[in-house]
Amino acid sequence: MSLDPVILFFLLGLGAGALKADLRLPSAVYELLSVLLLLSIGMKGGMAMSGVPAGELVVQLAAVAVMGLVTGVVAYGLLRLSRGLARSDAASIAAHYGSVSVGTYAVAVAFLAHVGVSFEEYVAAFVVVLEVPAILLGIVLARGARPEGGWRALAGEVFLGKSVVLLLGGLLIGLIAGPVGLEGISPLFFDAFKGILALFLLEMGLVAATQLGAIRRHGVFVLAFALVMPLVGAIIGAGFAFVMGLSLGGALLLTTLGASASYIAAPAAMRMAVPEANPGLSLTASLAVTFPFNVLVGIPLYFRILQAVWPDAGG
Amino acid sequence: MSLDPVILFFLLGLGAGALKADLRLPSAVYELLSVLLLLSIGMKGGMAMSGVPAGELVVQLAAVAVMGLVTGVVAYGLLRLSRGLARSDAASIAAHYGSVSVGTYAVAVAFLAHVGVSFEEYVAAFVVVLEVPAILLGIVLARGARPEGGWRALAGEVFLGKSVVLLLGGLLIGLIAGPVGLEGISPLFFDAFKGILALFLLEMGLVAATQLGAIRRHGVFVLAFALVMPLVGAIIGAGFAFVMGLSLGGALLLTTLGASASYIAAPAAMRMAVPEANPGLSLTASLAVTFPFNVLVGIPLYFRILQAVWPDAGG
Amino acid sequence: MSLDPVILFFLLGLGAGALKADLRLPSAVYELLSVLLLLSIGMKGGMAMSGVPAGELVVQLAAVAVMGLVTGVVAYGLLRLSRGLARSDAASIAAHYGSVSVGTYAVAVAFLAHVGVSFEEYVAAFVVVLEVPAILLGIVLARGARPEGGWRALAGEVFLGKSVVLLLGGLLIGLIAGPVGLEGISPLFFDAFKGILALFLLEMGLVAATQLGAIRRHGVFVLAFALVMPLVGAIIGAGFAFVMGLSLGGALLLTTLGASASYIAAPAAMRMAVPEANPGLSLTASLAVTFPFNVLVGIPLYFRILQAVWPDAGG
Amino acid sequence: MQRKLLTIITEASLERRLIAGIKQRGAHGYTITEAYGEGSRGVRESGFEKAGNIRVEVVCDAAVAERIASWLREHYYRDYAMILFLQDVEVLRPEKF
Amino acid sequence: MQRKLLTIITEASLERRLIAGIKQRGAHGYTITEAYGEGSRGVRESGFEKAGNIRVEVVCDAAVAERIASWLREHYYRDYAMILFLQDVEVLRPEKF
Amino acid sequence: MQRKLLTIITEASLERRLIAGIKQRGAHGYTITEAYGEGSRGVRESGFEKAGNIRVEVVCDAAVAERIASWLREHYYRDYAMILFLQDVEVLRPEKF
Ligand SMILES: Nc1ncnc2c1ncn2[C@@H]1O[C@H](COP(=O)(O)O)[C@@H](O)[C@H]1O
Ligand SMILES: Nc1ncnc2c1ncn2[C@@H]1O[C@H](COP(=O)(O)O)[C@@H](O)[C@H]1O
Ligand SMILES: Nc1ncnc2c1ncn2[C@@H]1O[C@H](COP(=O)(O)O)[C@@H](O)[C@H]1O
Ligand code: NA
Ligand code: NA
Ligand code: NA
Repeated sequence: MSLDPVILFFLLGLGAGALKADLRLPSAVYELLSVLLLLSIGMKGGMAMSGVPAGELVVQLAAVAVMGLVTGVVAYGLLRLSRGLARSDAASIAAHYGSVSVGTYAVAVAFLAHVGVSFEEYVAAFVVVLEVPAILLGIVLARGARPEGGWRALAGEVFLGKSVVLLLGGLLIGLIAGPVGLEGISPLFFDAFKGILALFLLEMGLVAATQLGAIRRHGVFVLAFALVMPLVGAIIGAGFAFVMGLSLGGALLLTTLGASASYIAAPAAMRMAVPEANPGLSLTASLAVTFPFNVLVGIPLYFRILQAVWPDAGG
Repeated sequence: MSLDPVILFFLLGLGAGALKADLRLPSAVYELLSVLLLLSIGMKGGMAMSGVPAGELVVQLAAVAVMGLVTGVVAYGLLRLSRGLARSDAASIAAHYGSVSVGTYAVAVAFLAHVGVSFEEYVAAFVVVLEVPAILLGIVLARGARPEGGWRALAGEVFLGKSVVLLLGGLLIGLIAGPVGLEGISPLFFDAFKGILALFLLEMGLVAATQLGAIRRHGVFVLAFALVMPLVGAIIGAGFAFVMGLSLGGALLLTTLGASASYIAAPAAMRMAVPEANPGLSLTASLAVTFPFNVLVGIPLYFRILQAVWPDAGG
Repeated sequence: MSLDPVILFFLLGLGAGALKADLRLPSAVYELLSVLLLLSIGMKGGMAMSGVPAGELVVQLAAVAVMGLVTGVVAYGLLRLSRGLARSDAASIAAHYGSVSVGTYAVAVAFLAHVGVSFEEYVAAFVVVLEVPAILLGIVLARGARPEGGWRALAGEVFLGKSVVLLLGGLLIGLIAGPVGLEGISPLFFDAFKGILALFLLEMGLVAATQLGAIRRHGVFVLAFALVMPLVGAIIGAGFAFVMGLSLGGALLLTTLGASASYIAAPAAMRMAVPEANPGLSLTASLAVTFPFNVLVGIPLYFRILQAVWPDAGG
Repeated sequence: MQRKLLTIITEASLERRLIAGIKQRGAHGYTITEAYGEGSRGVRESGFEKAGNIRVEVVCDAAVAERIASWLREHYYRDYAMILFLQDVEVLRPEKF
Repeated sequence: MQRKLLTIITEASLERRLIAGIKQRGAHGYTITEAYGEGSRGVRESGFEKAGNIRVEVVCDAAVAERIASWLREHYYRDYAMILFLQDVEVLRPEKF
Repeated sequence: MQRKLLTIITEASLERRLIAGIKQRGAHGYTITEAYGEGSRGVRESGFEKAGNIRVEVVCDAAVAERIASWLREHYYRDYAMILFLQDVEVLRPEKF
């Protein structure tokens, strides 16, 4: 099983960043890439949803929302084992890990294409649903029912954040326009997808590298958590995938979502709603440890294990 | 007749903007998208021009220039009906409506592809010719023959503005290189065109939404004008299309051009040449009212009507 | 032999810039374009390298490194003919001309595709090797063995500059992933390549035009050098190509590399290592004179001559 | 005429709240530029989401500047990367500020 | 040595005329940063054509600052979004400014 | 409390060395914005590689400002496009700077 080239871009970014190479993608490029990724993942999910019975879909989406909460609670439980960690920090980190990373999801999709395993395309809709619940949970854990600025302002931060709006907007566009309608925009949004993902991972590698220095500062507990929690989240995700009867491909995606930690929606929301939590802590864990871990080690590992145990897998 | 997905992107932008979602495309992305759109529209026109007899083309381009002036004069006449509107404001708004919107044109082109109606590709050359005359007219109407800074400086603002340069440059490139020469750059400039238009419309939706608040401030007369003038301009455009003997597709495009109002070339030029005109007034009218109206309602409406009456139309 | 359309984009940029048109691509767009170009040139070289025996490749790369030094030394010799030019300036300009321009290389590749002549794809690897040696040479010529800030810091500037990192990174990715692995990212990195090059040349035309004014300031000697040195470099490049037994296509590329002058890696490195050299001098020469000369006149000229004399050429 | 120029450098994610709060405390305008930098809370760079800073300038009278500064001190100093400083400036149309 | 720092915040579309006018009135240099903001003429944001502001700084002597300011007051104040303010600054090479 | 605001406008390519040197001379922070402009070394614009300027602000005490300024004067004034100027500013938490 050879390495997917998008991973090589991530490694290039990581290496260039670690060596302090004079290479920086302007923030406008990052914005463009992330907008394209979010929209196309959303649209893929939307196109696929039209084929699925509405009742079944609602049940699955509800299950997935529960999964986000479960992952968040488990993460919080693990984090509270440390005496040194403030409650607000534990809650904020838990929100990150209960929520999901769209970049990690995209890598898992590319991985499945690479190994030639199909999946339920509507899993993309799960990404949208998984983003939000754990963030709300984290706020409640940190501040009871009193987020900074009030729930109204907070709802704005959470539901009107870039990633939710673009994923949901893409979903609706995909649902309404369908595959035939979207044919015209497919060169940019679907054919170029993997190239865009490659550039995005180059940038994420550069960003992760600048965060690497911070790991030391934040101590061994957070580092350990950022390596262990993906495995725990993966198990939760795989469990839900099994109960929901997903195929091997779909199971890998839900497992990866469980294992992944948010670095777009959750940081933005927690910064506003739980300002006393240290944003460096959660971002370093999710971006500099868990993201590389999942991309480089986690996804292939989860796949091997699932392949060995999954009902519908050939192996 | 289903909705073209690019319209859905515009609605997404409009909705996200109205809800004050945390979604902004950096100006560099907007610049990139608009440069790509202008160049590819220009090149399409240029490629098509080589097939048209030069004499006929010159006549048609001259007719189209007259059309721009006519539309501008009619707009000015309508605007002068209001007592509250300063002469400079009327002149500036008239310049916007006599000139044209490249984004609206692109949506009409996508619409024709969507409904499977062909058109004279060289109509793209009309876009270039239509941009300028009404702007010069507006300056004369506002200040007689004395624009701020003198005609020399002004010519620079008008003819050396981004949209004229790129449309005209694209035209020349298309004319010189021809379809075979441009094959190599077709993935970026032609295949990806519709996806780029979709992103551009997402951004335009966001921008239009931020302007919506200004409508109220500018009063009901300007709002009414911005809704009525497209219909008037459409009639003028359709009339010229009829006289010029265009096909149904070409007629829709010229009608749409007549109905559309400039939001790139005209604002830039009027700001410099007629600074006493309120730029908010004209931009709100053209961007927040007329643009959405044409994109969402106008184009399909014009098409239905033309389809019913046009000589060469099947319907 | 008709004009390649990418050249038309360069002329458009040059014209728009000379007329002071209101057209500027944001620096973020320039960054994106140059990152894409560097990565895809690197990857093409890497993919091709896997087919070449390692031993032969090492010999060729070593020969090419020598070629960079030879070109730099010859350039320095020519420049020292002028009494008015400080030693540091001569050394800095020599470094630019011994190093190479990736943009010029890309135009030559497009030229070969346009005229339908094939080439050894692994020549892209030469670009990486040619970038560095002349820069180091220039520093030694200017300051003996004592660059500003010390060699350590300098090595960082040179080897960890954007162009070396991306070319080398692309090379490794291409080598590891191979053509099959890179299929998924080919729409963005390979199919869109020529369109991206066209936009890049538009921008380079705009930049070159702003530098044109500076030519006058820098006197006729530098201008003459910037026109003569490409021819000298071309001869050196063609000589090495002959000795190395390249095909007509490969020879054109190496000739062009010899003729080209760096405007990314060399300026950045010389600014830091030889600050007393006037950066305007070298940049104007390489960007405003040599680059346009090669793109508009040089490449077709070198091709004609090579075609007439090259062993394997049909003509 | 003399007015105060209050400059605030802080996290980009605070932008909306800052603008609302500044206006509420009597400022008639503000100007923002994107910035990056380093301080007691480490390096803050743009390039990834809202990791960068904004540099907000407010020209106003001393009382408004004082109100804004103490609001910021109470609500944001503890939890956000933020500095602010105050200068005297001469303006041409003092009634604007 | 004391010099004046004149800061002008205005519409991006004025950039060329501003630069020409500033130099004509004796300034030896200027620095521009992109900005956005709000004032009496409403919100001005970049992101669409030249809808944003520029922030122009000129270090110069008092006479030049005065000349530039009164030129701007006469020609641009009425019709353009614009503010300006003046400060004292200490420079190292006064002969440059 | 009074502190100094030192503003340095110079070539973007100097950024890393500048930051290192500033911190080494006792500054506790800095803020950078991207800029372009013109001076004795001609027009400097971004848009192509690192052709633009950066505008670096350091809030610090007078001694640190002096140290930084004289370091810049000795090492960079001759060969790089650079200006700097100094102002008094009032800060709220003087112990930070
Ligand atoms: N001494 C300083 N001089 C200039 N800017 C500073 C200074 N200290 C902090 N800053 C800026 O203010 C931001 C927040 O500072 P802090 O809260 O100390 O992390 C930093 O990211 C810098 O942009
Ligand atoms: N009180 C203020 N403080 C800081 N910046 C201001 C202020 N008033 C206006 N501005 C800036 O100056 C621009 C033009 O102001 P105005 O002409 O009042 O609309 C605004 O867009 C702001 O960027
Ligand atoms: N008089 C001035 N006022 C404001 N900024 C200046 C002035 N002179 C120079 N600058 C800025 O400092 C940079 C370097 O100046 P110089 O070394 O004189 O070329 C210029 O590119 C401008 O951005
Ligand atoms: Na998760
Ligand atoms: Na019109
Ligand atoms: Na060379």
